[in-house]
Amino acid sequence: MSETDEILDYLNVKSVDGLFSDIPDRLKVSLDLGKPMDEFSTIRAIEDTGRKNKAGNMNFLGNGIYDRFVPPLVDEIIGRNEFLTSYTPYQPEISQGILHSLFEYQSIISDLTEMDITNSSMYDGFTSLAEAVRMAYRINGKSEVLIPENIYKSQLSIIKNYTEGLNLKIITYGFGTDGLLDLEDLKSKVTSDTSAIIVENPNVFGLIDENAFHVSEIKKDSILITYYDPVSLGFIIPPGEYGTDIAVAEGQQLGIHMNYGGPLLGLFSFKKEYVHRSPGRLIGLSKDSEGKKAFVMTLQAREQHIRRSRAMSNICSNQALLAVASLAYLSIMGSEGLRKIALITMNKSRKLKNNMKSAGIKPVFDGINFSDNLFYFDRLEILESNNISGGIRLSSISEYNGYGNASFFSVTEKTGDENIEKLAKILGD
Amino acid sequence: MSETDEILDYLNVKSVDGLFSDIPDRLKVSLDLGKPMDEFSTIRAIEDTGRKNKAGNMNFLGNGIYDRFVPPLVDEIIGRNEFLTSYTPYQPEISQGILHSLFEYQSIISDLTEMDITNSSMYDGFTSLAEAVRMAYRINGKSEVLIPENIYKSQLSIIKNYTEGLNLKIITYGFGTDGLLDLEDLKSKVTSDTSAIIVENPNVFGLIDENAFHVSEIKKDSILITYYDPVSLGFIIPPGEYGTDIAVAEGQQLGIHMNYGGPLLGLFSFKKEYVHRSPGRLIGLSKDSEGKKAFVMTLQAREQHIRRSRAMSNICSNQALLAVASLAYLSIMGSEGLRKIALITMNKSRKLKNNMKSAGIKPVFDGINFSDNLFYFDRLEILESNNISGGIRLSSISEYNGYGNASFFSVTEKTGDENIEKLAKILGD
Amino acid sequence: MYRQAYYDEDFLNQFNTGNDFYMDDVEDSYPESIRRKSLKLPDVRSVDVSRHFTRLSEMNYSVDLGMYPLGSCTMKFNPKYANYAASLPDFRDIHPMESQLKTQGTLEVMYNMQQFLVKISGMDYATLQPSAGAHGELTGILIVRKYFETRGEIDKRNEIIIPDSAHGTNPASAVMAGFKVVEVPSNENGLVDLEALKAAVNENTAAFMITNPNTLGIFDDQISEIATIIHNNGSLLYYDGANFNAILGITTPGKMGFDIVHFNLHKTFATPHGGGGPGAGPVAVKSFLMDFLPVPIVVNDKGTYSLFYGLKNSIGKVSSYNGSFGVVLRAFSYVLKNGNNLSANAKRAVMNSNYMAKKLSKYYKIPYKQLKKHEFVLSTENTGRKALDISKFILDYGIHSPTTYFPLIVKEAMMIEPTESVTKKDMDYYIDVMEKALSVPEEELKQSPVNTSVHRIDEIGAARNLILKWPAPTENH
Amino acid sequence: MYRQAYYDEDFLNQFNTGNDFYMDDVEDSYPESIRRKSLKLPDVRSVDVSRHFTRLSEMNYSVDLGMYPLGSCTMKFNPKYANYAASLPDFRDIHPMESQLKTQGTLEVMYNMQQFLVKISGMDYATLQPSAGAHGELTGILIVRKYFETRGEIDKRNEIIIPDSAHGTNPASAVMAGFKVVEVPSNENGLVDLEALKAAVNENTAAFMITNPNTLGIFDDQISEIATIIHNNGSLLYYDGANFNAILGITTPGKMGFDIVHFNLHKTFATPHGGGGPGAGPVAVKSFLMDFLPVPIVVNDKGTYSLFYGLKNSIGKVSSYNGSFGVVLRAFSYVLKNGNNLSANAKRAVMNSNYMAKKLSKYYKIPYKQLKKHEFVLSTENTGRKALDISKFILDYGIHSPTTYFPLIVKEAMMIEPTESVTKKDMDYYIDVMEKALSVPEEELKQSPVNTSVHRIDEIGAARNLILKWPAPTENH
Repeated sequence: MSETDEILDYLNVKSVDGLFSDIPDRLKVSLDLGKPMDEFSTIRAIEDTGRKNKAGNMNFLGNGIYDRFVPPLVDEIIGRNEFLTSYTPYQPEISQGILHSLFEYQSIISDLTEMDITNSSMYDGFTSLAEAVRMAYRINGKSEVLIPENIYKSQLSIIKNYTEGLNLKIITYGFGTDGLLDLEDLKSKVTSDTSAIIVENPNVFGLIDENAFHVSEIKKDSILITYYDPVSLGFIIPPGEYGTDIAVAEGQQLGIHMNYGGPLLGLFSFKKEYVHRSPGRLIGLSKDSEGKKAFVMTLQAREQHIRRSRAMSNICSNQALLAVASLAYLSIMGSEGLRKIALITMNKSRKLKNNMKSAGIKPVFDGINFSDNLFYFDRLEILESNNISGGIRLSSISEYNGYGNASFFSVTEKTGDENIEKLAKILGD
Repeated sequence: MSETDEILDYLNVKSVDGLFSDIPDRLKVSLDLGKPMDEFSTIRAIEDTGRKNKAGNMNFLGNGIYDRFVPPLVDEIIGRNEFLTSYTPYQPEISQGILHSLFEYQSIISDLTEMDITNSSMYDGFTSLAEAVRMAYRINGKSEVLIPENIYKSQLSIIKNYTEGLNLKIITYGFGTDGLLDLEDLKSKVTSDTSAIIVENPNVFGLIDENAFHVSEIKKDSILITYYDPVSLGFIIPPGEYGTDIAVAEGQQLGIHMNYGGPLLGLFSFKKEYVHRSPGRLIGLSKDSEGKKAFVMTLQAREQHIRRSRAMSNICSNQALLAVASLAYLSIMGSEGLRKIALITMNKSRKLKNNMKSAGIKPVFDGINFSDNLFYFDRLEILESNNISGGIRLSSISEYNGYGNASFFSVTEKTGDENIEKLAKILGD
Repeated sequence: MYRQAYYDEDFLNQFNTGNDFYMDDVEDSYPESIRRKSLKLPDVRSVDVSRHFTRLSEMNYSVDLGMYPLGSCTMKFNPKYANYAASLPDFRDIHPMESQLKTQGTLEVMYNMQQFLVKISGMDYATLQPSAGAHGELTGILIVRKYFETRGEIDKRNEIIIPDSAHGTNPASAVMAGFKVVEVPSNENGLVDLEALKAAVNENTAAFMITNPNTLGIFDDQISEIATIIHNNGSLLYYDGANFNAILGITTPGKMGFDIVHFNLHKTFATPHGGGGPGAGPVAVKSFLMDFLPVPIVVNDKGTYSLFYGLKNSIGKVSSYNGSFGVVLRAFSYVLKNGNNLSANAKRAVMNSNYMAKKLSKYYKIPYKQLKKHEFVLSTENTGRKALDISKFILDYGIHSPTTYFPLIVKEAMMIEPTESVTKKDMDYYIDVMEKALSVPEEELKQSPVNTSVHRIDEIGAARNLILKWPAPTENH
Repeated sequence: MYRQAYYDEDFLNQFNTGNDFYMDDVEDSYPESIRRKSLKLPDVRSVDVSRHFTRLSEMNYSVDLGMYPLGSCTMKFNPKYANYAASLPDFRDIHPMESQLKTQGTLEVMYNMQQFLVKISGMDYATLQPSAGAHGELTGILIVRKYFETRGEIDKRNEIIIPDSAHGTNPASAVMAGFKVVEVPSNENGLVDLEALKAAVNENTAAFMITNPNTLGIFDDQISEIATIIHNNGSLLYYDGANFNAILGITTPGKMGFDIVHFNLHKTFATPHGGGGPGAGPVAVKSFLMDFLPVPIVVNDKGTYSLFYGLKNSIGKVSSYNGSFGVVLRAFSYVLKNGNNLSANAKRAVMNSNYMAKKLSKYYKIPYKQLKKHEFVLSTENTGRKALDISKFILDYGIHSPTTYFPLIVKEAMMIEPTESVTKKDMDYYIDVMEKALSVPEEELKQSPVNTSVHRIDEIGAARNLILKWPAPTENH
């Protein structure tokens, strides 16, 4: 007697269909998804589909997602069954592995940013930015948010979606001809109604924005939200050092493959006085009944499963596994490794700008670029015919009014010097 | 103070070189292996080298190693750190995971072959065959071994190497025009000096050899060694059922990638009365001091680390991890899965023979083939120009005298029907 | 007998074993003005990183260790072929802004997954952009908002009705999208109280958000009537897909009259939950709402796939790029492989749930005596024992506890969802443990768990004395 | 504090949960005469296979869990980039008889690895064919045999001399290749007793097989003198490479006067040991022995690589195809990445060994007071406690014991090889545990281990009541 028969017998039904008698027949359907396949055929079909992708190795795409080296050790760690196939640690006594790891993730991102507290992850960088705007509003209830004029369209769209019903007014501030944020303009727009100021550093032009370091001096009572690049912090002054209240970022660069842009990792840090207004999960250190170090999810009363409509956010599933990936990545690299990767990136950007300049293609700005570099270049057909990926137009990703025909070429530590030279040569011809 | 400095301090030496003062300077060297590389560059260099391999998907290679489907679950299991990076379980209390698994491997291969006992793995199929000849000699001390006339050259070479110093005489027996072993010829060669008879099934011609089922009837006092194909046992009568004393095989097909032919897995089974003469490691079931089920390596007194020059074999490292792979593979497939894979293989061979016949290329034998099929075909240049892998000449892998210009085309469950049709069409043209 | 591993594991920043990630020296000629003063990441060798996480992982329960019947979480087996698919460099190493000409494989998977979801839900169009279930809810409710905006009704239509048995994300998402939440109580059968619903529905009602079967595991057969009530009021009906595993291939939200559906790929479609995420929360809608979907969606023109941005009333973006493609690819593999057999999974899940419910009803009170779907809720109230204590006792047997204290309408609730991935043997073992939890002395129950890495944890202390970051490393001598 | 996981794990053939590996039906029209009557593989679902092995793996110690100082086993960290290299389909999915035109990448790796090994050993040619260290020994000794055969001396040259401190594989391999073994005792310093060696060397001597540093971890600085004695007798000098990690980049067997060397890639070159294997045991020789190597070897003609079979005195084959390429590729990755820095690994390994030896000499007798190389041997005899008991006690602290009762010339021996992959902290912890083993009551020692999955096992019972196969499955009802 099969298991199924035994169970059905026990349940006093003839067939499993008898357990669906509560669903009216007129609602019943049958699937139209194709025949089941064996495992080998499934894999072959997916591999065949994958081969229809044709990305080459002349890759200069960036603008938020970067092709950085992912150490195989990172993939192995997050591939461990015990992490990969576990749920949110609702029963902490049997889930210390993920709790300990997420606590360390919170810690390492706090150390990286020099912020007080980091939550245990958000969906991605842009939703983190939007959640930061909501959090600022919860903190001070003020009605205006100041954003950079060159903000990505996607960032803006998500902020708008996330602040539906808050009656927030979104106001832009400008940039100087050097590509850095215009402190005077910004200062002139800060009022007693300003809830938050968003600063991006490196900014959307790809520049390390030294003016960002001074925004806290003019922010008055508002909340300073800094959108940063986590790899850049291997070398650059961290947000915590220049008065940031809420620091958010996309963490994909920290050991996570590009995956066509997802899943990603939202890094979300803030000053400790705001913890009760913060979204997302927090892992706290405590003790068990024998006095052993033990971790739990804490301040859950802020969350949707307890507070429901009055929750700080609706977030439930987050990006825990990728948080562990970023923790592993940063631990493997260490301070010196991350510093070198940041420096290599900046050096490659400099080399790219120099080579392009020599080839007659002018960089839009002279400043120090991190990964993204904007050039006066719009003959995008050359890229396609040479199988080069890159050349994202500023105008396609930002509403910024100016440099309309400029486009981006981005680098990482993986970008080959020979490819940089080749690119300049091809584009200069 | 760095760790190194602390340790050197404690050891009272100025530098690590001071710890090499016992090696005379005239013996000292410096390496000439190139500069160290970072991890990314290392991986890139290896990936680039890999791309120089150009194996296509028209693959009809076999003759002992087969491109079968490896379920990703198998790779995951043997990729678990705790299995992958452990040593031989010399301390069983802390090594129950691998011991339990190897005990199950022994069991499942015994069930598959219907033999009494299986050891916990040998290097590969051919060395297992040679070890079986040595074991037979240890059992009965007789001076002749009967081998099939069509035996692979490599098998023969290894048997000769492994029996250096035993003064064994190797005698071949013949095959009928139906490609099956010649029972009469074999019978005529069995004497009171016969130590062992080697039978291969499927045989080197790729045929399921029904005559092999009757060798035990004529073997007299000798040891019957059967070299089998483990996947074929999903459907075919197993060696234990036809009087085999020692059954050996190559286990690569059971969930192990081809890897250019290694590492492999030697399956080694035998009747229980011979256990004290057997080579290799054996895992036994016992109890711990609390009465819990517990496993240990047992009968170690047969092995080199105890018995040294009087050991049953010199084998020390074996193929434990791949034994676990084969266990996982067989468990995932189950009886019904393995039966289907065997049947699909035979059906594909039949289809290949039919299509080739229709295309005017004659199979050498009419019998039932498992994976390997021998055809009268020697225009190997056609294969190369059409990027087809296959067409191994019988004469290149066996000393068999006859069918000199015949060559092999092999199939597995992965061989696409469309490729079979394409092959026949191309070769027939 | 069971014993979870325990290691007294240090924090990574306490190792001080010396980083060994080799890289050549790098030129540094940048000004002091941008340079950080110090950076204190852990200083640890790769071997120690590997050991640290291997040890930690052994202190974590997971689907690959045993039964994990968290109600509403659908912790089914995550097949390894799907992980393999997601590991293929052809998919994994693609930048989200890569040319569409060079990403036809990726776009094909996305298009086909959209179509799978459309068929499975009885909807017309789908977006893969949301990152998780709650994110899908937010997306769905933003679509509701935009729909009424374009109709000029948004000032009036400012309420979302939600049953009291709903998942907590429902009201939270509704509020994030700028709506007020109106809660309607369940009736004595645990279903929507139609009279209460009718009373709640009015000119302010934008939508009704429900899941069916609901969080009690009960299929609400009034659903067509509910749809009529809502639609007659000009409101929309939203399907919370968290419980989709119960109806997969049996019925569809489309048939039931829903206008918007979100999916949890990490539940119904077997993608791994990763200790909390990532998930993916696609949304499907009836055709009249297609124009409001986030952009881009993937379209197919005779086998050429492209990203389509031309939805003129689109709500825009809800996530940074194209959604959680890595998760979508796993779910796609699962659907491709199972095809029409997917309904067999739903059937087995429902069968298992009813088996456990009937068996456990001997010991525990199961309110709302009806046929269960994929999950059911019991109360420990009748036993005099706390759901909390029983949930801790269960852990001692190497299995995970059910969801506890949810839904809120059942006291001392335990919500059990076995899924199709468990065997009768697994369930019988589980039932035995739950029976045993009633026969051991109360004191023993209170002291459990003792076989897990750590014993019961002081959760109140954690909130009171908030420690959210490791201490600074002690100096190495 | 440490506690290893424990699961009371069934045998796979007891699960009876029903196989769920889906395949379409297959036509079957074959005669009864070839068909097996029944096949009883486990009848188990994939989810249970996954859980079974996940649980079992947590009951297994490994390098990725902590220090593993088994003497002569070189349990160093197995870098993950090497695993990644071995997982590349471009290498992994290649058939051994694939055309050489289509396998230039594979052949290039093999050729370069041969060259790496030649440089590292100071030899002239190498074969990658042997599957393990002992297999390399057999190969080397078969070369010795063939060498004397071609010189017509094999009838006379029928002895191999081996020190009493040698690894057990040495005499076993020599015998397998048809030689008699002559053992020479070590002198009071643990080194080769030159007088005894001279007495043993005669017209029957084919070769002398030694490892240097030897199994006591001592470098024998008489090696050049030994080489002279052996060569003057017309015999060959064989280097057992099990201890190569001590001299990597410091000296070479070539410099020392050896003619034949085998390597253990799974020791010196950091490939994982897999619970017992696979390993790989390449052999390198001086040019006068090149003609005797197994075929094929890989040769390089201006960047085109090919398999060369034209060694007219080749011993032929020792393994089925081309050797353990998957293992070779990992080792190649390791050498490629570390390059000339490899000697730093050797130095750190030797430093760690000397540190532990000096520290432990406070508590344990360490015979042969000399500088140690990569490992050292202590005796517990002076403590009144058994090496066996101490080795079990160590396990209770979440670390693996040293090799015990080897080499045979030291009573109550513990052979400790920390490798370069451990930190001072790891070693100090280890030393503390070994100190503690002397201070706890004898009774406690005898009862250890208690923190491992199982307690002390009845090994004698296992041999007496031999159970080497699971019981037949109990019927499911």
